Amino acid sequence: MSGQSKTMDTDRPAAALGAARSAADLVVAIAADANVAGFSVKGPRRVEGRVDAASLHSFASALRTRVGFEHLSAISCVDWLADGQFELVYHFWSYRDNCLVSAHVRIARDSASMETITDLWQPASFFERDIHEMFGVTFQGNTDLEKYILTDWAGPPPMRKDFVSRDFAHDHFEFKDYEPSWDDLVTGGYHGSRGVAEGSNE
Amino acid sequence: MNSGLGLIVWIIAYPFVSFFLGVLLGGYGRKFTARIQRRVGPSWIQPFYDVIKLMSKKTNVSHGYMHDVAMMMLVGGTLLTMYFVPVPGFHYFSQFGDYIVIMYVMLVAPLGMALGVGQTANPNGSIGIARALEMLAGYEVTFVLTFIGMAMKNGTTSMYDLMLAQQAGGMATWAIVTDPLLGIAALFALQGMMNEKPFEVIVAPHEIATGPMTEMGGKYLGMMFIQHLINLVVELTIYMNLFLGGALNWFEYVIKLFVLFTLVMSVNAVYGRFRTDSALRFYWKLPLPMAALGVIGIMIRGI
Amino acid sequence: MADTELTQRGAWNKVIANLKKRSLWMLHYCTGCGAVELPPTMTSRFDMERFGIMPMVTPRQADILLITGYLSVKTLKRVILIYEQMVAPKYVVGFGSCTINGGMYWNSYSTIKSLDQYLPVELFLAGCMPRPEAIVTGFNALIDRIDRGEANSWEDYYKNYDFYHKNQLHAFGEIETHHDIKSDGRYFGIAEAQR
Amino acid sequence: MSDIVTASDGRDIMPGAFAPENREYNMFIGPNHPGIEGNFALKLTVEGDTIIKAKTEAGFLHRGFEKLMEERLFIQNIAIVARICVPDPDPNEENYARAIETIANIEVPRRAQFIRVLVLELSRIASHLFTFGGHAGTIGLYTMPNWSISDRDRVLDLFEELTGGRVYHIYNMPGGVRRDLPDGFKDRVRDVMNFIEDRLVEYDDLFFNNKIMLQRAIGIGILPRDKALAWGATGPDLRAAGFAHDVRRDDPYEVYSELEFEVPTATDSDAYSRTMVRRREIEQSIGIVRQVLDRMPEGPVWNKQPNPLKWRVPAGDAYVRTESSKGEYAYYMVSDGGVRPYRVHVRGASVTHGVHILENMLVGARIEDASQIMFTLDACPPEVDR
Repeated sequence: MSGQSKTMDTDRPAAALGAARSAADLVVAIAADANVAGFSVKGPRRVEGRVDAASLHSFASALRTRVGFEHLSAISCVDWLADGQFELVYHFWSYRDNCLVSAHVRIARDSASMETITDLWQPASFFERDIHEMFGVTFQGNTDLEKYILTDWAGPPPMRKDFVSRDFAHDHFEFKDYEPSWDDLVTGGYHGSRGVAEGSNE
Repeated sequence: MNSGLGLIVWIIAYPFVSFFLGVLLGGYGRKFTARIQRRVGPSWIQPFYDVIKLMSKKTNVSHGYMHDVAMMMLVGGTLLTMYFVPVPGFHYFSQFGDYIVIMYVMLVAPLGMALGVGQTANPNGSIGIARALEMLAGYEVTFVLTFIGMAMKNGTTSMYDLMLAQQAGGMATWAIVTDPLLGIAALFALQGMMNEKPFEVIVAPHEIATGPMTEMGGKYLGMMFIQHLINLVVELTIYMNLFLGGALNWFEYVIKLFVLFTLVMSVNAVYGRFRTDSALRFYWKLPLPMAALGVIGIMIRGI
Repeated sequence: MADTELTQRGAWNKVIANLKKRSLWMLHYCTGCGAVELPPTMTSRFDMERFGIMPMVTPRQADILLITGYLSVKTLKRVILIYEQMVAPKYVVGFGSCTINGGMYWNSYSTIKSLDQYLPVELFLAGCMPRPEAIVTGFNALIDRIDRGEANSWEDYYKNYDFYHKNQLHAFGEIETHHDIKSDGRYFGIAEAQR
Repeated sequence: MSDIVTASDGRDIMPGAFAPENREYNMFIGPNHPGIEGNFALKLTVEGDTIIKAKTEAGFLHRGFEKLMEERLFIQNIAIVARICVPDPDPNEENYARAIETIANIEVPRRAQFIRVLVLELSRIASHLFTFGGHAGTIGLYTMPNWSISDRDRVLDLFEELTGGRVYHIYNMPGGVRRDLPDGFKDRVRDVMNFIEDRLVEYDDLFFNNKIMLQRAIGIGILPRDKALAWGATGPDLRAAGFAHDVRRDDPYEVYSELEFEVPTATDSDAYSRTMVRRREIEQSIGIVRQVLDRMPEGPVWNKQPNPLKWRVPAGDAYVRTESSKGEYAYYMVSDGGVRPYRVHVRGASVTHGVHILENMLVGARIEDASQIMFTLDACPPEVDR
């Protein structure tokens, strides 16, 4: 049952940082190949940059095959309402180099659409489905975009910035009136919220 | 006491006595398990409260005619079995029916359950019934084989005579002492017959949501509980009569019941449940050859 | 409220209520995060079984429907189906602040705010989340109510089904229920008792 | 499955009954089912006892956390993030605090870092003990949940003393932790660690070496290494497939880089090895807790922040990862310089385990193993639903 368990050596962070540098260099080189620029080392084991929507797939494919980014950590989506754009952030992790690449992609907010990467990373299907459900971004090539979490939801995609959850809740759900009169509470004369609220506070 | 007025009193009172014993046994079993699990556990007569609660439910959700009748078959079949099993002071019916009859009427209750559950049309229930029938092929074969051994040895199939034969020389003539192979094999079978772990594949809450009980509520579940409690007593008594020399007085009877049940519950508390196929494999690998060896031993000694 | 046959208390009913209160089975359904405090309550340390309270698997077998915390609209739909499958008398226990007034999810678009709009609630346990001691205290309060014959909230569902049904429709639209609540209510003789 | 029952003259006695489309039936496990961890549902297509197709259904626990966070102040969110993962809430607090610290460049005092590691490891122990109870429950061994979940209460008592909360702690603040350790707390932690170490031996007898447990769990729910990588497994599920990756070691945060611990792995990648990896992780966590207690320096525990109600975090984004008891737990936070987070994306550890991996692994499994597979994957539905 005991596999290859490695003991932690104390100077490992420095070594990992060194590895990250080399991986980061590779990422920057690939980015240059894929005609995207601006990839830079953001911190220890973090590389970040912007990619065009059109070249994301080829860039991701190169990341996977040439540098060995085997693990898709997550796909995040940010709604920049003022700019009229969605920002998709792909987080890739390399088990070999211990390095995380965050690729930022901006797409238009109206009829938002993006190429899928499920052919490269299978777990992407959940993240894409989730973003489709919460933001309304369509992923071309992903066959499994039906509703998952919000099957009973009829409203707009709720994570968009123009949807205000507080207003929706106030419109759709009833709240109890709870306005206790503190005098009654102290003297023990409190008999339920509605009866008290009528006479005291209003 | 096996004739006249006493007999009538017995026939009327016996179901209640059985139920009362079953309540005590069931409560004791739950308390015992709780103590192994480092808990306080429920009241000693918790099953009684449960049954009262279930029988006082207001709604009856019936799934059809068969669903109602099956509950009668369930309890009726078990009561019928109960009458044929001799206990101290009451063995009137055992002169009319030997173990073969007991085996036969014992199947009425599972059949009733199967019919009733079939009508509820819940897949969990159907799987539970399928599993119950599958398990029959495991423990029933073993148990019948051990019984055949006992019958061959004593030359009778009457449970009362078997019991008397074992009572002849005190503990030394108990079948579990004279034929330990048969006794132990039957003990395995008893564990499955009582549907306790590791052979508790029929109810299996995490797998099939309590199987046959899935659609049962209120009085239906109450009937199943009553049947279960009486069945506890009946099954333990059958084993006791076959291998522990039965009992001549109620004191001995109750002591033996509780000791035997403690054994069953101890195993129940520290084991998980088998998969259905491995339970069957287990039965055919260990207890069945054991029982067969025991029977062969008896045949050789008989020659 | 008209005293129905069910709520009249004779000596026999008192005895039965006294026995009934010792056996309560709750539905083993984790509707929300409060369910994480149920395993400690069931297991050795707090040992709910001393009061005869046991988790049960299917709605048909259960007496208590414990709503363990917030209810998303999607779960509410299932909970109502489950509640209607349960066998009366049945008790709904709202567990945690979120069943009372939304709790910290007061502005969530996905959870309902007030459980008693949709189901008749017997008892609320406040707290986020209630500790096992609070759960035990709550169950003891329920046991006392059953003993006194006051735990009749389930009748309210039959009496005021229009109210509950209207709110249910508002929350998630039409659902296919398998029980005719109105005729059940007539069977109990309490359907037209009110209004 | 080609044995079609026919009468002796070759005529099909039950026409159509054994046609492929009639041999299958649908079975629902959940959302109300004891074999489901949390509020979750499995829609199975079953043939005999074998599952031929599995679909998950989630969303029963959806509260819209990501939306709620956008509508609240930074300080208010500390109270709600813990609720995202119920059995193991502390990675949420850790992630949330660390995301803000990364964006705003806040330094955390060293003592606070040690205390955070202490809380995280205690939480991991508690969560694993909970999982053992769940796994044992699926195979019907109900003594084990009674033991392990009440032993977990010892850890919860420590939390209660330290933070005031049993389950949710609301303890990590951006810039440190909320309060210092109480007097004598270290000794009590040591006592509980010794207690749990002793209990693990008893669990061996009851559960880990139980004959029935071995028979039920070995060879069930195999997630081979290549599949685990392709399907995005993390945490103990990945390590049970022989791949030693641990965020604590490979992407260290707080003071994990100074602590000594092993990353336990197994090679069989079945249900049994996943549970055994968790068992050995508890041993490692106990070791980490002891080291933390020994090495913890004196000093402040909170780097004081400005008025929380008007607290602005500078614009920027951060992706922070934590090793929770279930796997990689990550937050992506974007701030636009306002008083509220602009966007927080929660990547629960179970989003891969509970959906993609579970759906794939259930195919070909038997019904009785479905819930065991789910529990040994430790899929936590609230993380999927958020």
